[in-house]
Amino acid sequence: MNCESESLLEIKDLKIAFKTPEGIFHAVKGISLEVGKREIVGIVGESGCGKTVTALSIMHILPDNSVATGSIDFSGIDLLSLKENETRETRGRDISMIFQDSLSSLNPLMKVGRQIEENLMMHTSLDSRNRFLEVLDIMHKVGLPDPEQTYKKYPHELSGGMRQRIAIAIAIVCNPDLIIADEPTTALDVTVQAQILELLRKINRESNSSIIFISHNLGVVREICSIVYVMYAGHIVEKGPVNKLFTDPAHPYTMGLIKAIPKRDSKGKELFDIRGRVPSIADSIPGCPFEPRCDYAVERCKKEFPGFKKIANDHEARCFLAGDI
Amino acid sequence: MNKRRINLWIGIVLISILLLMMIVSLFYTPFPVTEINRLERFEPPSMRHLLGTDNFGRDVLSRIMKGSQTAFFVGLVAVSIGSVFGVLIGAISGYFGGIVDEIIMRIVDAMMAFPSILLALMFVSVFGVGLRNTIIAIGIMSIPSFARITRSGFVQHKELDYVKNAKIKGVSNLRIMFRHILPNVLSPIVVAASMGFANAVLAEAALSYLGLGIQPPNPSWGRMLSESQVFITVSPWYAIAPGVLITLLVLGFNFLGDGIRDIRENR
Amino acid sequence: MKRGILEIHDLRKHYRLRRTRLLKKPGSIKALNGVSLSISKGESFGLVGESGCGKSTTAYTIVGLLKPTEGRILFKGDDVTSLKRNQKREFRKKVQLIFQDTSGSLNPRGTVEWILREPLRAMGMQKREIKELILESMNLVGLDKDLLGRFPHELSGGQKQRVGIMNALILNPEVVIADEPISSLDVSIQAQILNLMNDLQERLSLTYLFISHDLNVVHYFCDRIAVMYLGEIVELSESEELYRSPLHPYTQSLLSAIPGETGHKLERIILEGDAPSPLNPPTGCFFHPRCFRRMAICSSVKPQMTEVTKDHFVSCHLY
Amino acid sequence: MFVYLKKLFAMILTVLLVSLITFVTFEIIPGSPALSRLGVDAEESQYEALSAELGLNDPLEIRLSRWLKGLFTGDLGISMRYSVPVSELILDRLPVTISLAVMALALIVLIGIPLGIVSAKYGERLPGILITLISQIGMAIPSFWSGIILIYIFGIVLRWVSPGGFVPWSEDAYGAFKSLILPAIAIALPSIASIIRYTRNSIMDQMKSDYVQLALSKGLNLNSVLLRHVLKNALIPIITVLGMIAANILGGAIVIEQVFTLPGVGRLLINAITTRDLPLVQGMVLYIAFIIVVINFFIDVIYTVIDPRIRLGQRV
Repeated sequence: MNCESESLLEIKDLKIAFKTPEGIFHAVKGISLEVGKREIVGIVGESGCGKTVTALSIMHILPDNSVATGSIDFSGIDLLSLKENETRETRGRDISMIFQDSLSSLNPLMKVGRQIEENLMMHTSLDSRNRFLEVLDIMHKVGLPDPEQTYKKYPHELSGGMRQRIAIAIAIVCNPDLIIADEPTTALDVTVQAQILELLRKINRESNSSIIFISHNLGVVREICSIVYVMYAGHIVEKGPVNKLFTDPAHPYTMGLIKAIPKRDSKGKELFDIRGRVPSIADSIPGCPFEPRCDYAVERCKKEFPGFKKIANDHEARCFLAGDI
Repeated sequence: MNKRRINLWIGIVLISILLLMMIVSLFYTPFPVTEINRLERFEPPSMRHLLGTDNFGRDVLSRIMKGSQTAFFVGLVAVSIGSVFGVLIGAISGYFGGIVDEIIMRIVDAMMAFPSILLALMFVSVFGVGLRNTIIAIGIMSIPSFARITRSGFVQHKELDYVKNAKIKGVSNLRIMFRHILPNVLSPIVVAASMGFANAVLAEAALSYLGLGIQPPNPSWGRMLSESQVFITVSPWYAIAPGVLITLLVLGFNFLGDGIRDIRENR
Repeated sequence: MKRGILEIHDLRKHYRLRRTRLLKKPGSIKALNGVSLSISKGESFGLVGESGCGKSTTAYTIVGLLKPTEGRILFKGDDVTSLKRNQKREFRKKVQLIFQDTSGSLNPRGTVEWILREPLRAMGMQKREIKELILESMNLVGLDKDLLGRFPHELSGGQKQRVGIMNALILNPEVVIADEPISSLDVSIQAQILNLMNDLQERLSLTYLFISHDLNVVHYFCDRIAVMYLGEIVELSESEELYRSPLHPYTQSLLSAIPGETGHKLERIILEGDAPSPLNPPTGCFFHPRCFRRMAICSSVKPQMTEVTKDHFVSCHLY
Repeated sequence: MFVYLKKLFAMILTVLLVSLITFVTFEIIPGSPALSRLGVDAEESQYEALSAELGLNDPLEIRLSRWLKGLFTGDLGISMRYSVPVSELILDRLPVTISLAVMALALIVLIGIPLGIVSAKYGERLPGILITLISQIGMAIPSFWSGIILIYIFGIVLRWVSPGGFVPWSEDAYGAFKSLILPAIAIALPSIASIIRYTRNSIMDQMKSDYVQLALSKGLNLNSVLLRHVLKNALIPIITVLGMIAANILGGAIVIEQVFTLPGVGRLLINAITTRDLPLVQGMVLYIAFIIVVINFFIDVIYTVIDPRIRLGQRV
């Protein structure tokens, strides 16, 4: 890995809020992250921590009732300051997205080949013959058997794994610089998950696309990412290279997550569990959001949410005790 | 006030006003409803007759007020008939499925495909006109829609884990149907009841307009409209009040139905 | 096999499809193709497999939600498929199910107390007893009694699953079937529930049939494991043994596919394609189209279950 | 193919069912058709003769089989009032009603669906809410009242059309159109309103689905997402609503022909009912049932053609 890689995407102090009849909810509360060229960056967190919303804000397809502030710098352009129609050219061509549930994210009434082709229609001037060939080529590349036959199928006629390959084909057909994959393997079986992860690695290697990989599953993230951001209740609480994060986590939340997964040697022992429950978007916690569940919390944590504390050059965590536990 | 409740409130306000008028009419109307006054035929609205008079010189306002009794009564009883039988049929059909379901749904589909007014007309042509038969006819014609809504709720919910859970705990089928599933599928039924009330009011008006519903001297808004049509060149304003009243009552129950749906869906 | 508290013999479940052509016989989905297993008292028995392999069908058939097409289910030696009404009720008390979907298995319009009262009322218990029992069991699973008046949607995921567990345990069963009890929960909550279930097993001397797609969790939680593929058990062994030396190629690939594990020495095996549809399963060994060690015989002859080492059974032509 | 055969079979079954129901209900009516035809003053012998002629003295099963046979040969009996075969009477009136229905359907589809799309596009903003509100009111106005108002405004005040009566298309096409347009509008109004609401709700539902997000993430703008992806998905449930609309139109026609004194099937039916011309009522009920069942059959077929997910043979 090239440590001095140039930055492709830089998010600074991103905040996302939703206006609902019940009030204003803050889904993302000021996060900053960076994605280098050809890097695979992971965002890990539990349900409702704000990972998907972050992805949608990069794509500029947040729902109407939401407001995003801060800056999202993509190769020198601030995406957030652009108008909706100004980002359209970027969307699908320079940045593309893979969604979690491929059954609901593909149009049920359109042949899957056409759905891949649509992306080419938006962003290239190829004629229909060449588009068709290009689609067959990309279908072959993502490992779909018999592209010409598959082209004519509808989503419901394909298996989950095949559908996810179609979704990936849609994402990579215009050769984007950045692919955002939101829980791309969560709905899949373990054996199929392994296939899809392998495919994503191959794409990253061969086409030089950076990938933001969003998941709740630490194991999956460890498989594929180089840098990992851990999110909790709308904040990033830890950031670091994947192996350091696993062997030497600095934030009590990350530690807890790792310890809570049953492993080879945990048989017969009681599992470590993080007490309490995952905070909901409506909860407001004045100090550190993890304080109510934290075993190491001190009085200060109740009132004050610490900034990032550097543990190593590329490893930092938002905890007073980071590096000392 | 919550934005989501606006439909509900419009509905409640409209219905309350009309309901109030109905209740007042039980004790008081400006003029006796059937009092004929040859000297005051076709009078335009005035201080004496706020909505004018009809071809017999009867006070239109008084007749409108009295007519609201018919509308509410027909709506209430018809919806009760339709919902009780419809829910029962739909629950059995949806919960047990199989051949019973096939047969019931074939019949319900056939009935649904019919213009409901035709069903009602068929009924009165067989059993004769009058208030009671009008109500029964309208009640019967609203059974299929209740049955279908209830059935689809039951079909959906009987596959859910909470029902399976109740089954393996040994809860009886009857209890599962009416204490476990029914409360969960009630909101579309309540919405349908509100809309059904509106439809019943419309159907009664249509039947009475055709002369096959409520018979004179009972006042009915639909009947008043058909009378007014005869004299429309002489007295056009007579046609306005009954039409507006039907529209307002129907509107009220449609809004109420939408309002209930809004609340239940956004829980 | 020794006598277990719960045994199933050659369980089959086929669903007939609707006829779509006039002259063609309608097909059938073969969800279970002869599953046999025996669970001994006090153990945790794991059933692992991918979606659609028949794990849940097995569970539902045991508790009587589905009628088996063929096969026997024995509880303490008695066949439960041919029980009389009142015996069935006794059996119901003894074998209970924890559902996967925490919010779906609790009636959305019932308070926690109502939900817990329903099974007891169905068993004909008195009001007083019911109240006491509920309070006692709330305590047991670590829930505050203030929650009794709440509706399911007012609870967190972890609380809901605790209620779900209590709902299964309140009838004082001997065997508890847990159908993916943690897979819909957040990672940080999963460990809480696993610990609770372990704790309860000890205190109430329960027998578990634990169903999951996650081999790591099953290995952690269970004493013995059966691996299912397309409605059949392909391998059955003591849990540590299975983890150390998996025999069936499918088990091997499952183990190797566990993401993030660096401990085991297996090389990563990436299978081809997806699991075939149970509508028309392959000939011979069901796994052969995806198998990386298939032989000529595999496509024509169905392998038999054989005991390779002591208590380690596998159904594969390699052994 | 087998599926369509099955549906066809179900369709025939429905018509038979309706037929049986009408036969049985008219069986249990008190009073004999012969009596109502002759009047109460008739001689006993006259009554006996007519009863025998009409086959009223035959046992039930013979009358039933005769009825069923008539059904398949298109012979629905003879009207008591007009003394003409029922089918002839109906066929005579059918062109008026069908023209009316087709015009109303055209209005509903051409006005209702586009307005529904517009209203969905504006969602919770003013134009959307305005259209919803107007359609809410449109659904509440009884069609016979709007008919009366239309007659008053266009017939009596403005004198654009002469209310009542019908000129056959073959004589004066423009005249025919003029005599039918107002009743068609009156029939269409409530259905336009309801189809606006269905379209709007259906589209807004679809807009929430994940495939819309994927389409947006490809760089499509909202309009093309709406046209290329959402519309087709949203129209599928609306196709089923069309069956209901068809029933509404026919129901509306029965009343509206009365309002505009049009010589159509609806007016014939009301006349038949008020004069207790039961063979005629019986025949017309069957006729209308048949038309509606056929419409629903075609809707079913369209449905399976449009939606690839509906595997043949599955009931939705």
